[in-house]
Parts: sequence; structure tokens; C-alpha cells
Amino acid sequence: MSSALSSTAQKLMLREQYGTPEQQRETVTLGMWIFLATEVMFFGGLFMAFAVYRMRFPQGFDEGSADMSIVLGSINTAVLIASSFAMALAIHSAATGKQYRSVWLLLTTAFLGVAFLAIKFTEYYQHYEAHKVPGIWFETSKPEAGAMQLFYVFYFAMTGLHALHMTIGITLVIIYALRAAAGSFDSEYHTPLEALGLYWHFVDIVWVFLFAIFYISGLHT
Amino acid sequence: MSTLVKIPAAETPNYLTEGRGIRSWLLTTDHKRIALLYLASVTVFFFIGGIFALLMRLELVTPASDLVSPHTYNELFSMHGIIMVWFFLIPSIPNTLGNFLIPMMIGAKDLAYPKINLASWYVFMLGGTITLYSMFRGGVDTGWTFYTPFSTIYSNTYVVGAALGIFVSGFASIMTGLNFIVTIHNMRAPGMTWFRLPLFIWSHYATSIIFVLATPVLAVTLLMVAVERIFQVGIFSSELGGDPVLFQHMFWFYSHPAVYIMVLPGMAVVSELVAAFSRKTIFGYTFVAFASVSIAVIGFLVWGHHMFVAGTSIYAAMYFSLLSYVVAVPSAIKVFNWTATVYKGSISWDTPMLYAIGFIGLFTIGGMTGLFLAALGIDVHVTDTYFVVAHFHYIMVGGTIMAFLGGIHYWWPKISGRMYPEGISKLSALTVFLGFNLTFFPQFVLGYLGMPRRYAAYPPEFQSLHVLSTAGATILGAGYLMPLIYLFWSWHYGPPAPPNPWRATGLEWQTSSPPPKQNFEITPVVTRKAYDYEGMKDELGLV
Amino acid sequence: MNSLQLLPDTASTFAVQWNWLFWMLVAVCGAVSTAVAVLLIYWTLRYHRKNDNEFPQQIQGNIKVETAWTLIPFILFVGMFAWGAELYFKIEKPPANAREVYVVAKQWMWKLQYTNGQREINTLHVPVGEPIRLVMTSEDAIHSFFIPAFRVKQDVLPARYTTLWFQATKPGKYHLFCAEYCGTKHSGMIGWVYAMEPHEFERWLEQGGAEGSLASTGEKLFHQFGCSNCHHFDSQGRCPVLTNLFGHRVRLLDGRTILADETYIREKILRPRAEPIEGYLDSVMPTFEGQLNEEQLLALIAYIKAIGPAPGTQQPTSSGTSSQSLGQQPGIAGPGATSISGSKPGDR
Amino acid sequence: MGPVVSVKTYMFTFLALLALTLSTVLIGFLNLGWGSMFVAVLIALGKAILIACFFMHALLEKKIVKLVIAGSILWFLILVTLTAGDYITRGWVAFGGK
Repeated sequence: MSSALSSTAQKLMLREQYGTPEQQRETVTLGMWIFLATEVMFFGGLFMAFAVYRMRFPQGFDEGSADMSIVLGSINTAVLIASSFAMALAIHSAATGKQYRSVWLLLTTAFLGVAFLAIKFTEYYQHYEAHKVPGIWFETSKPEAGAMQLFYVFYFAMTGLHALHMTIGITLVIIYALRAAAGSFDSEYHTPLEALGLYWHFVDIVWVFLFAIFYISGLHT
Repeated sequence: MSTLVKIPAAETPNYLTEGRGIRSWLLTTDHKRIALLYLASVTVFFFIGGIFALLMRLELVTPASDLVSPHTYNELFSMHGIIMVWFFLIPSIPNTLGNFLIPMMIGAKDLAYPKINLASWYVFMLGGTITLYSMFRGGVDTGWTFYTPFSTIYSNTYVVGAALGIFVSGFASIMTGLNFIVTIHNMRAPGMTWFRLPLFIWSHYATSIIFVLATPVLAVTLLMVAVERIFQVGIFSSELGGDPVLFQHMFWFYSHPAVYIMVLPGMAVVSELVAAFSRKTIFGYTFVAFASVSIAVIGFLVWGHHMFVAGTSIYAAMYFSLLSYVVAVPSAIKVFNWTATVYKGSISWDTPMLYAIGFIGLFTIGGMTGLFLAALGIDVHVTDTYFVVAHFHYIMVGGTIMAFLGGIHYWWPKISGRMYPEGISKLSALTVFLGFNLTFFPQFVLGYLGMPRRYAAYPPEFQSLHVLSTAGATILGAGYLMPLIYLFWSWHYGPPAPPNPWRATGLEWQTSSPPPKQNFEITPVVTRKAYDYEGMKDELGLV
Repeated sequence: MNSLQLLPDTASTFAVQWNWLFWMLVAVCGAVSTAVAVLLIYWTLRYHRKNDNEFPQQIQGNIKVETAWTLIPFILFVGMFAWGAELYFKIEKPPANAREVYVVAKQWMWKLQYTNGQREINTLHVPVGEPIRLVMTSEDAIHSFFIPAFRVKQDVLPARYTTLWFQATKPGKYHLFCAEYCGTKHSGMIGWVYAMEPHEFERWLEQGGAEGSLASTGEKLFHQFGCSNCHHFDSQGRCPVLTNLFGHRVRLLDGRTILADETYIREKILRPRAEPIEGYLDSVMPTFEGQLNEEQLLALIAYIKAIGPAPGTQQPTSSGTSSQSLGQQPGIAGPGATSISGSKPGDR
Repeated sequence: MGPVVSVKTYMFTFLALLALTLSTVLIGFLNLGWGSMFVAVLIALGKAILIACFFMHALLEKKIVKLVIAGSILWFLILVTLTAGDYITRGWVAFGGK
């Protein structure tokens, strides 16, 4: 698994069950998209439950939302969008044969991902300091304490699962950056990178919605 | 493991002999071997679940709860449900027969992702082990449905452990579904167009859609139950204003389609059996194919019929009831088409055909009683009674397990390279059929009389019917043990099987029995539709 | 061993209608199942393979036949749906004149109380020929109130009220079951329903020395917990007038409306400051969470239902409307409303 | 190998996403009642479409991939609408409002 790979056949890494490289690429891409469909339903269950409770307790959920730090949330959104941008450029570089640049862009992606998590955990720490962790330490003087707790349960569950997805993503990005540095990908063969990119962008999309439902509705209060 | 393009050697040993030793099995990526790993595992789970069922039936011989304590009884039916649903019925046909046959039927060398296929078995076993571990540590008494707030607040058993096991095994389902969909899309042999596919493939495709889209919702629901139970924050209970009925919505969004995960592969098998043993193409092939897909799709719209008395709105109940009737239509179409296929066929009475006919009969009764449960007013009385218990056992045991056994017999020559003994297998098919009806038909009457389900003790006037049911269960148990024994026997001592003992169509019969590791010496080129018995006749020179 | 029983008791108006639909379904489904079974067995025998070289004539299908057996079942199904839905509507919509009985379920018993204060456990006495409406709630897990002879069943949930109604037709003693699995002694959560002739029922109802009607118990609680300090029967109080509240829609602060049913009143007693009512922005009412048990809540609800339209009230549509906000001084706590700032239901 | 999109397209997508994030926040400060959540989710939907179409090349993929995307959205909507249908008609949520 090094630059010693020479012949095209070797570079294509064609596995025995496939007939052609094109079939292999399509198979990997389709598989990744179907996996993302399962992710839609996974997060979808939480989004649905959130929507039902939000309809029931608009005030309580807005009061919860008002506690969020819009500054950190917005910065984090920008950071994640930037990481997606870097990821898209990394794949573009790989596809156009600029392998060195691709490695650096992948590392940038991973770095931005880590920055996102760092900011996210800063926020978690602030919630903990403010005694806003349901089940562990929760205090409020607001009238809709129950609904507010529910808001925080969903907040921690959904952003927590998102953070877990980010962690998996960052690990994979670093591994793929190392593989790219070792010369595993070129303009002909970089299917695994494309699949990873799909995953990364999807996690970005999830965050875009999380940002919209958790940070915005309490801003005006 | 990144092998290069490889041309199979001229005389390859078959998949059972190529590579020996435990390592070659545990690290195999051959879909056929993984199918056998799954077969062994689900068989073990089936008998564990069966023992729980038998203990329950013995307890119910007398009205009082005297054989086991009520708490033990509650754990028995919970563990029976959990094991049978997630560790037997759901993987039963797709992961054994489906895994074995899908690549062969479409003329592929393997599934699209062989490593993910193997990983799915390990994940499945991990989930099963966690569940069994929490069962033997102290069990779980919530029923397989985990209704909140009982499961999150009031139960004192290992709920989180059992839920975790199911959560983990869900990933195996997702991997399998994903693998099947991609395989069926991208790995078909040249000439294998969508409408030349065997109906087995169509049904498994429909099943895979459900695997992929429903399972994640169960995963996230169980995760929320675990969070609620561990941190005591009421997501699905009322202290913070949450709604227990929301859990039921999310649970049944998975679990109703999961019923179709269980029965669609059964329908897949039966379509093959009816065609092969009638030597006729399936009447209305396209209708049966699209019926599978529409069952999968409409099956997602009907979950609320489990909740007609749960405190949902009456208007929601209305649309869920209507949609439940709509999903009954494609099931009816399938039954009618199978029956019409038999008409003017050339019917053999081999064991698989007996199972197939048993399937159609029992599935019809199960489906028809589903119409009762979908009728809103009727459901008010019969829901949560033995009527429901009988109904879903007719579908899952009378349907799926009959089809599973029929399929195992039909493809046994291909799987093992040996023929099973015909006489005793006919006897076992008959025993299963009779035992099944004796076990579960009285339960319809019990439910109609108002006997609630999940009762360790019951009023004495229900005793006669319970005794009948238990008697049936022992016969059924014997019926299930027979194939286990004689199939094991035939693995070594059965007469060697020819490549196509039934003179059936289908690519799987065109390769040797057992097939080589790569399935086919040369990738087949398909020029005919499925079930082309006209062509088969020509091929055999019987014009 | 007991004799085999194959027909359940039919002892309510609903049960009679239920039987009709049930046996209609048995007839239709039985006929179709039998037809399928007979054809399948007959053809299997008739077309039995004589030798292994036999290959039949192929039949691909028939679009007319397919259409027929798609459409005919569908039409039948829609009929079944309509009939079943009609029946369901009947059992979900109780008549207005129904006699109310309050049910509190807990692991593993049924506690019942009549409006005159009469209580019983695991038994329910009802008169024949009169509609009875059960208002039910649970103290713990989900239970389900099931009387097979009446063909009625309804899940009983915590923190909310579900209702069930029936009209018994035949005097007798019938089973009462819990039909939703609720834990260890689920199968012990059973009882009896006694349907009695009306005069016998009245006699039974009067005996047993209930300590006053449920509404009067509620009234006592209403004073005891200081509710009457603020909730006056005219618009002079600082709080919404409760006359004629029940069964009407209440306007919330943000303009949405919500139906004041049993569950709503319960919510308002326990969490008054959530979802403020129009005109009462800063509610001065303290929370009663943890201070009232389910039976007391039901008594209060019975009282609020009983007070109905008070003399001189000209607001028949709704209480809590803006007309009562005149003179409202938000945020001022009165003698009946204790400090609100310290109420933290979410504290550990 | 997969579809190749120009760097310029990525750049514009990136800038559009940043602009939409900013507008989400700004609109959030207006008091729109239930509308603020609605607008925020609507903008999020726009952002998701941008990411899917340009970063993930959904538009350039084969029909089956588009079907998978449409299917996952449809299934999520099934889950939401049929459940919400119960809650709305049950009287569990209040009606109307600004």
C-alpha cells in the first residue's frame, strides 16, 4: 500500500466481486447514499419527537433556546461549513491529480472538525456551569421548567449524537489523509474519498438543521 | 485482502471444501458460508425462544399461576418475544436463504460488500450475546414492546441491556438491507433485467427497503428509552410533560414494517416453491412483483392500527384504519396469484410444496383476521387479547416459519449437496401444520371471548381452550425437532444431490450442488424470463 | 376442567352492534378463505404430476382477472372500514347525559368513585339502560380498562384523562380486566362489573355512607387550598372565572386556543404558569404539583364541572377571555398566591 | 471516477452558505412568533439543498441516487405527518395563534 503501486489495475483496487471499475465506484457511492438515508431516519426520529414537543410547549422550548449562545453557535456553523468546503476542495484536488494539496485540505477539514468539537464542548461546559443538564443537574426559575428540561434533553441527545458522528468523521478523515499521503489515491481512483466526503457533508447538513431548531427561536426573547 | 482481478481456476472445489478449519469459516467473506453461519445462529435462537414458549404454554395449562411465578411468566413472554422477533424471525429468511441465494439468482459472484456481510453476522452475534447476557443476569419483563413509562420507570429488570442488544443487532439489519439493495441494483449478470428477476429477489428488495428505512427509527427510539431510564429524564413519560404515546408511535413506525420484514421473505420463498413444484410461471408475475414493493411502501403508513385504544385521536385512527385495509390488497393479490399458478400446473407433492400450501392457507387466515383487527370498532374488543396473539402467530409462525422450512428443504440440495429424506420430511410438514393449528386456532376463540394477552393467571372458564393450545404446542415442538435431526443426518448420509433435482428454473440450479466459491464457473448471460418452464422443457428435449 | 365456552356474554348496546359486524366479517372472510383453500387443494389433487417429464401449458396471467381480484377486495375492504369506523365513532363519542364514574388505576388495582362520593375497588356497579362514562387516569404505568361483555376497552394513561362509555343491557356479573401489560401482577389487576336494575343500583349507590358528593369534596379542597381566594364567581377576582369553563375553548396569550377538558384543567392546576392564558400574562397562581393526589384532582375537576354557569355571568363562551383582564395587576401576589419565584419543579 | 465541479462553484456555495447562516441569525432577532422557527428551518432547508447539490453532487448522480434522496425525505415526512396528524387532531397542541 505505497507509491510502489504502478499498474493501472493495481491502482483501481478492483475487488473480485466487481466486473468493472465503474461498477465498483457506483456501488460504493450508492451504498453510501443508502447509508445516509438510514441516517436521515435515525436523526429523523429525534427531529420528529422534537417537533411534536415543540408544538406542544412553544414557550418552554423558546425559553430553553434563549439560553443558547448564538455567538458560539454561529461560529460553529461557519466552522463546519468551512470544513465542508475544505472537504469538497480536497476531493476536487484528488480528482485533478493534485495529491499534495488534497492531503493538506483533508488535514484542514479534520482540524476544522476538531475546532467544531472544541467549541461544542465549551458550550456543554457552560450549560453544566449554568446547571442546565437534565438528569444530572438542572435548575431553572422559569415557569415551564418541565418543557425546558425536555428541550435540553433533546439538545444534548441530538447535538451529542451529532458530535459522535463528527468524531467518527474526523477519525476517518485523518486515516484517509494518511492514505492519500501514502499515494493511495489519484485522479482515476479516489472513490473512498468521495464516499467519505458524502458522509462529511451529510453531518454538516444535520448540524445546519440542529442550529436552526436549537439556537434561533429563543433569540427574540 | 485487496485481491486483484482473478479468473477462477478450471476445477474449483465447492464452497464447503475450499478452505477448511474454523478460521476459514469465521473469516470467510463468501456469502454462502455467512448464510450458514447465520443459519446455525438463528436455529439456536429459535430453539431458545421455543423453550420459553413451551414453558409459557405449560404454565397456562391451569388457570392459577402455579408452575412459575407471575414475574417469571412475564419474563418468559418478554424474552420469547425479543428472541423470536429480533434474533430469529427478522434474520431468518433474509440472512440465510437470502444471503445464500441472492447473488446466485442474479448471477453474481458475491454480494456487493462481502466484508460488510461478514461484519453484519458479528454485529448480530454481539447483539444476541448482549441480549442473552442481560436475560440470564435477571431477565427483562417489559414485553418485546418496551412500552413506556413501564419500561423506563417501573420495571426493575435489565431493560437497558436488552434494548442495547436489540440496538446493536439493528446495525446487522441495516448492513444486510444496504448490501441487498446495492447488490440487486449493481451486480446483476448481463441480461438479467428487472423483469427477468425471480420474485424471490423482488421480495427481498422490498424487505431491504424496510430494513434500511425502519430500523434506524427503532435504534433511536431504544436509545431514547435507555437515556430516559438511565438519567430519569422523562422523554416518553409524563413528569416533564412528555407523552408515552409518542413512544408507541415511534416504536410501531419500525415494528409494523418489521412484520413485513418477517413475512415478505416468506412470500419470496413461496413464490419460488409454487412455481417450481407446479412447473409453471407465476400467474401475473408483474402483479406479484409490484405487490411486494407496495406492501413495503404502504406498510410504513399503517403503524397506528396498533394504537386504536391507546389514546390517539379518533381521526388518526381513521386514516390508519383505512390505510391498513389498503395494505391488505397487495397481500390478497399475492394469495390469489399463487392459487391461480397451481391451476392447470403439474403439481408435485414434494415436502417444500406441502410447506408452501400450508403457508398459503395459514397466511390467508392470518391475513383475514388482520381485517378484523383493522376494523376500528372490532379492534376495540379484540386488541390486546389472544385474538391478536393468534393473528400474528398465524402470520409469523404459520407464515414465515412454514416458508423458512419449505425453503430450507427446497434449497437443501444446493446448500448441502445432499437430498433430505422425503418420507419423514413429509411427516414433519404435516405435524407442523396440525400442531400449529391446534396451538393457535383456540387462541382466536380465547381472544374473542376476551382473554387478555400477557396474563400469567386467568379465569377458569378459559381453561379448556388453553389446554388444547398447550397440547398443540407440544406437537408443534416435535414437528420442529424432526427437521433439525434429519437435516443434520442428511448432511452426511443423504444421497448426493444433482445440480437441479427439481428441474426448476433459476440460475442457482444451473451451477453445481454445492456451488463453487465463485458461484459460477463463467458469469452466466441471461436471455430468458424467470420461471421459463417452456424453455426448460425445450432444454430437456421434451417437446 | 371447566366446560368449553364459545360465545362471550353480550351485555351492552355496543356489544350487540359489535356482534353484527364481527359475524359479518366472519362470514365474508370465512367464505373467501374457504374458497381459496378448496381451490388450492382441489387443483393440487386434480393436476398432480404423473411423471417427471410432465411440463404443463404456461399461463402468463390475465389482466382482467387481476383487475377483478384487486378491485373487488378493495371495495369490500372499504365497506369493512366504513362499518368499523362508524362503530368506533359510536364508542368514542359518549352521549351528553351519561353518568360519570371516575377511575384511578395503579399497579395493580382499580379505584373507582361515583359523583355522589361512593367509592369501590376492583368492582364497578352500573345501572342497566343508562349510559355510563368513565373518566380514567393512571398513577403509574399504562393500564387498560376492558370489559369483554360490553366489548369496550380503553388504555388508561398517566397524567391525562381518557374516557370510555357504555350502556349495559343485561343485569349480571361480568369480567373486568386490565388489558395493557403493566408489570408483575398484571394478570391480577382484574375485577367484576355488576350490571343492576336501576332501582337496585340507586339503592346500592345510597348505601355505604359516602362522605358527601365528589363535587362537594372538590369544593372543600377548593377552599382548603386557597383557590377561592382568587377564583371568584364574578370578574372581581384576580384570576380567571371558572364558571362555565369546562368544555369551552380557552384563548392563550399567543392567540392559540385550547379546549378546556379534564386534562386541561388538571394541567392548569399542576402547572398554572405554563402556556399563559390571554389576559393573565404573569400568572400569580402557585403550582400544586406534588400537593394533590389523583383522587383530589378528580374531585376538583368534578367541582369545576359542577359549578357550571354561575348566576349573573354573561360570558357563555369562555372564561379567561380578555374581558376579564380589566383591573388586572400582573405580577402582584395576593394572600392566596404564595411566593412564586422559588418554585423550581426541576430542582434536583 | 466521479463528477468534477469547478472550484468556483464550491466557492460560491461556501459564500452562499455563510450568507444564509448570517441571515438566519438576523431574522431570528425579529419576533415572528411561531414563524421564527418556520423561517429558520426553511433557510436550513435551503442550505441543505445547496450542500447536497453542489458539495455532494447530488444533481450529477444517477437516477437511483436521486431516488434514494427523494425516498429518505419522503419517509421522514411520512413519520412526521402521520404522527403530527394524531397530535394535532387529538387536541394535544393548541391551535391557531400568530
